[in-house]
Amino acid sequence: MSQTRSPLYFALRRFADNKAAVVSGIILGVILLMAIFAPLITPTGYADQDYLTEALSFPSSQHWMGIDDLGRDFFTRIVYGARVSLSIGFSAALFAVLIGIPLGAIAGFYGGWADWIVMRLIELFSVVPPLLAAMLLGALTNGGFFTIVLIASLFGWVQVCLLVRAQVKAFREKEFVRAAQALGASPGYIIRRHLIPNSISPIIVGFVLAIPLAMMLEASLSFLGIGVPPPVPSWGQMINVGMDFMYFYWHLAVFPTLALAVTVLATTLLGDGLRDALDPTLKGR
Amino acid sequence: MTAPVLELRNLSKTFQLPRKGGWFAGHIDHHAVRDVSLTLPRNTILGLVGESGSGKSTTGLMTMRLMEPTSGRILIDGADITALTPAELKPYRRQMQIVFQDSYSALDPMMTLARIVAEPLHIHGIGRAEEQTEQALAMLDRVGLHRSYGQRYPHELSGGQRQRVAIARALILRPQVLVADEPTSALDVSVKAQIINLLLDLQQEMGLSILFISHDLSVVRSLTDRVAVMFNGRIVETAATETIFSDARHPYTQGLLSAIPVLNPSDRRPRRFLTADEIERGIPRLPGAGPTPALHQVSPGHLVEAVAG
Amino acid sequence: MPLVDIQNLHVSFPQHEGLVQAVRGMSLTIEAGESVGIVGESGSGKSVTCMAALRLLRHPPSRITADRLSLDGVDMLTASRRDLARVRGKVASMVFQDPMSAFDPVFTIGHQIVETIRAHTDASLSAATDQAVALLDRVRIKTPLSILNSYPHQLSGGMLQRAMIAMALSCRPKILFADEPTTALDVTIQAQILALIKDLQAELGMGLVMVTHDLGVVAETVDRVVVMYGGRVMEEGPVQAIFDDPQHPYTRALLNSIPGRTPGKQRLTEIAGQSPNPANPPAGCPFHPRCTVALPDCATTAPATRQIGPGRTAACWGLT
Amino acid sequence: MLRYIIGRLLSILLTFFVVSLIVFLMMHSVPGGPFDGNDMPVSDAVKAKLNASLGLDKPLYEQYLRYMWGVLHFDFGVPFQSPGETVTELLARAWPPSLILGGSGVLIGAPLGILMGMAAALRRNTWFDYLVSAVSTLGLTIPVFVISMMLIMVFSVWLNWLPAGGWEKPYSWILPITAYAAVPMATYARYTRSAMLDVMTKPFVTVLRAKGLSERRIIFQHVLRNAALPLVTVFLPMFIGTATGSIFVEAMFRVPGLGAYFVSSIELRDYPLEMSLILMITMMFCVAYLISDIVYALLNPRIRFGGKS
Repeated sequence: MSQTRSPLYFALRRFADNKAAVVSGIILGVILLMAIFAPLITPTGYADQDYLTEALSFPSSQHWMGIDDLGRDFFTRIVYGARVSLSIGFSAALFAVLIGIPLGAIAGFYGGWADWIVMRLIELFSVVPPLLAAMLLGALTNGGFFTIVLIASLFGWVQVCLLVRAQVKAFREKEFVRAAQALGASPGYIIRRHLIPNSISPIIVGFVLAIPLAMMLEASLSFLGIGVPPPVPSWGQMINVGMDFMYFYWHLAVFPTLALAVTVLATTLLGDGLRDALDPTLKGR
Repeated sequence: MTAPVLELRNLSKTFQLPRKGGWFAGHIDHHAVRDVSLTLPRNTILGLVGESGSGKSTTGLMTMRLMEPTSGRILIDGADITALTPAELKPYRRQMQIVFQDSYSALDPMMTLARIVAEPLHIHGIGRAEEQTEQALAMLDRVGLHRSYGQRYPHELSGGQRQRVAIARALILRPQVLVADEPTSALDVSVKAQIINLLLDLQQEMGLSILFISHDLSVVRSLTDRVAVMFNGRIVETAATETIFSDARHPYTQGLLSAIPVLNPSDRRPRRFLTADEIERGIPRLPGAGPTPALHQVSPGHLVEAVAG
Repeated sequence: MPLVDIQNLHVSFPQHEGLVQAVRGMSLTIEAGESVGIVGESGSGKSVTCMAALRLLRHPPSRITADRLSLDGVDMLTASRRDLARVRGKVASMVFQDPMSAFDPVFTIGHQIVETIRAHTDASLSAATDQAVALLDRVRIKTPLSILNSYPHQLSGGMLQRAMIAMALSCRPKILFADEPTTALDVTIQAQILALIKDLQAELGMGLVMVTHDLGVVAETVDRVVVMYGGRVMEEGPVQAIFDDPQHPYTRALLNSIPGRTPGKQRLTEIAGQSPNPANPPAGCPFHPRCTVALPDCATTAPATRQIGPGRTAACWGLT
Repeated sequence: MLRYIIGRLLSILLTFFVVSLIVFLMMHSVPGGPFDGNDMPVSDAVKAKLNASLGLDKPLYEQYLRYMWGVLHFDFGVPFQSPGETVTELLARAWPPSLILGGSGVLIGAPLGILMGMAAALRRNTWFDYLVSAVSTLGLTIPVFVISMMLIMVFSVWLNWLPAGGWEKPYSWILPITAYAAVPMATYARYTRSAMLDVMTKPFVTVLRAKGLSERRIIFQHVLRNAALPLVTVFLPMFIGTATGSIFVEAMFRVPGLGAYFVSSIELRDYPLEMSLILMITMMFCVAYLISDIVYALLNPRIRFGGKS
């Protein structure tokens, strides 16, 4: 008799077949490690203006990405920028999932009024442009890390909620749920033991895909000058500064641009790969 | 005589469907089940036969209190469970269980078979975890799946094997009543025979009473003691199984019987098909019946819907 | 020249568990006007055979090989896309199991029948519409005009199945493949559709291939039966002979397991065990693990198909 | 249908008031006012006078009602940062460049994306398909200001073919429109590809093949028509997205459009302008979703003709 395998095992195998997703996962892992061990791999602190005399110098063997206009090692800034970007991405995604799961499960399971209210709430978030709301909220709270996390999770939960709702709705009609009801299981038990475990795929996918959205929002806000306040480095902020020097000192614009593009792309491809692997029916959505 | 283990008294279900057009058009009442009364004596199998839309599955769901009846009562072992709250109902849930048609959606894909079969024990808090697993494995063994299947997942099984697991889960609490909603209609012939035999054996062994819902008269003939035929939400004929096959009185029952494919090419015959209107017009007219169609006894234990005429 | 000529057909699909061998050496010849039933359980390869005959399987991923695969003299293995389109619908058409998903939801039934007619003839729109009305009338639809203007979701399964039959017959094909045409329908509707198909086959003198898992459907409708199991043909012969005197142990077991053959509540003769896993079929005869009269040879070598009577063949080591 | 539309309009009205109230409260709970900025040093007396002239000394609810009363009469007030004109006049002046930029971006990007998506679906798993997937993923994941940056780097800084900014000469429109078109192109390519692949696996496509239709007819008449349905619903909202998406493109290419005012209205506490911009965009989104839903219903016979009972 062959060894028994859970549905997640097959998902993992499908994922392993997806080269782009695996490579993206590895790249993201490397970036993550760099962000975590930033102090160990960078020569100075991110705000240390140790190289004022060499300000704006191009990449060299000492300074892989050159020096910025304020005499700071640019590689250090990029690595610490990953810290900001990733921590915002992950915490926003975490909060998005924490808001989205219960709301989606309740809307999907109970339907009727609960569903109506959640759907109106989602509608509200879909007609208000997130960037404008973010700018307003940013002004309200003077920006900063937590504001951005708040905004990103406020707009990120919608996707998770819709995914969980759809899944719960589909599974609520399944006969194993009926069978559990016939056994006298409470709605709470059914949601906990059957519906949420079966929604694990959309939850994982929703979580991973919320990360790049939050990172993009952070970069956009920082680019507009209302995100993470200097001197804490953020790629969006660095791109904004880099633009002023673009004609003569290309490295100041190119490196943060590449860092942001690669990170966001890797996360998205990883999320796409997970989605295709975990739930083949959601492919391409 | 002891009370029947399950009794349905004048059960009805009306759905309100939105009427087309206009703001204040209101609703149309759709009578899915009308005034259905059934008794299931202890240790017997009762077939509930009809086509899709006849109300047979709705009746099954109401019996399990998975759907609330519009009117009527449900009695388990003489106890009225129609109006019990979920908490009050829970002990009675041990007395009655259900098996569905689609074995694939009947099992949680994320759970191992041992957990699936042990779930009823878990919900009712019977025994410690190891005991629950042990009982589940024994039950799997009883329905013909080796204990080693306990660690497997539903997607690794065939349709017939999954249906065995669903039966194991339904019977692990040793209920008195099993509602079986088309459990064999999605299965291949050879597997169908296996499941029918399994149900027959278990019924004998456990002293079980089964409400067997089906559209397949051939299966019903091999499995049941009595048959009730449903049409348009009402019961139009009920009798001992062989009586239905030898002496069907209602035009709908006759239509169903003639629709069974022949069992040998030499029996091929031309057929006549009645429309729903023709069936309604063809309700038997019997002396002694009432002015409106109602069940009327034509011989002991054989009831047919009839009008005076 | 036979209408359908299939020799040694193999069909497989690569899947995660391995190569699924759906059909393994199927041969089938059908003469004009003949009606043949292919019986088997799910996974026996009966539907795949039909899909392969009309080349409706996407390949890749499916792999099809055969010594011969021709419909009305057209070699379906080497035919161009254009030739395939010419054969389908005109020489051979097909009726599918689930009428609810067989029609394009955004076009009317009429549009879909008319486009079939116009794909194969140069009939004008109005002439094709008239033909469509006549066809719906022919499949005993009482209000052909209103059905013509309906969208699929507005009709019942039985009505759609009639419309699909009308559509399949619209270019007077020489042979109709019916793949479980009544499985998704209610019992009384099923009997009506079977009667309809049988009558139309006689009226139009066309060939019929009835694919089904239900021996009753076979007993009702066809002249000749092919019994498949595990991708192979087990037994083949005239329908009466197969029912009266089955030779292959599988056919016998299958007939014995039909419920409701004799009066009274009773245990049935079941076939123990499971259908073979098509990704990993047993060596030798696919039925040997479940066969009550299996011989040592059965587990090692697949038996060849042999003539066992007039118009009858079987593949079994137990037959001498 | 009428009932549905009226219901939706009511829900839009509700959204409008909820959004206006939230935005209004948020705006005013930000500490400080329009004249607290460093670049406009004014004495307290002057500030009070200015505040009074703009009605900012009134209680909040009165300011809100006053503003909303104006909105109901299409009077959106006077922007603080440019008191010489009304909000309406400012919009009339600043909107056209944004509209040209966004409109041509969508009108070029969307058809291009649809063609790419179609071609990719038809040549599934070829190098072309992978290329389209790569391009569309890039377009969707790289922020638009990064795309703009790359375009400027390549075409202005290195190749020196096109100006990096400005709006006066039409050829200076090329880069911003290209940057803008990336998102709709990527979105449509992705949606079209997956919608077409989705339809191509439907059973009815096999039936169309079995009928002997040519592959061309199957794709262009049946598959496209079915795949187009979900595409319709994203088009209009995306068009509305032009209004906000262009903040970055306009900033990067120094286009004198509406984008700059989004930022400045918040930075300068320009309440009337800020409120008008947000309400306007919210409204346009609401209407766009409504229209898309109606168009979807009109194109989809399932909704147009309802179901059978």
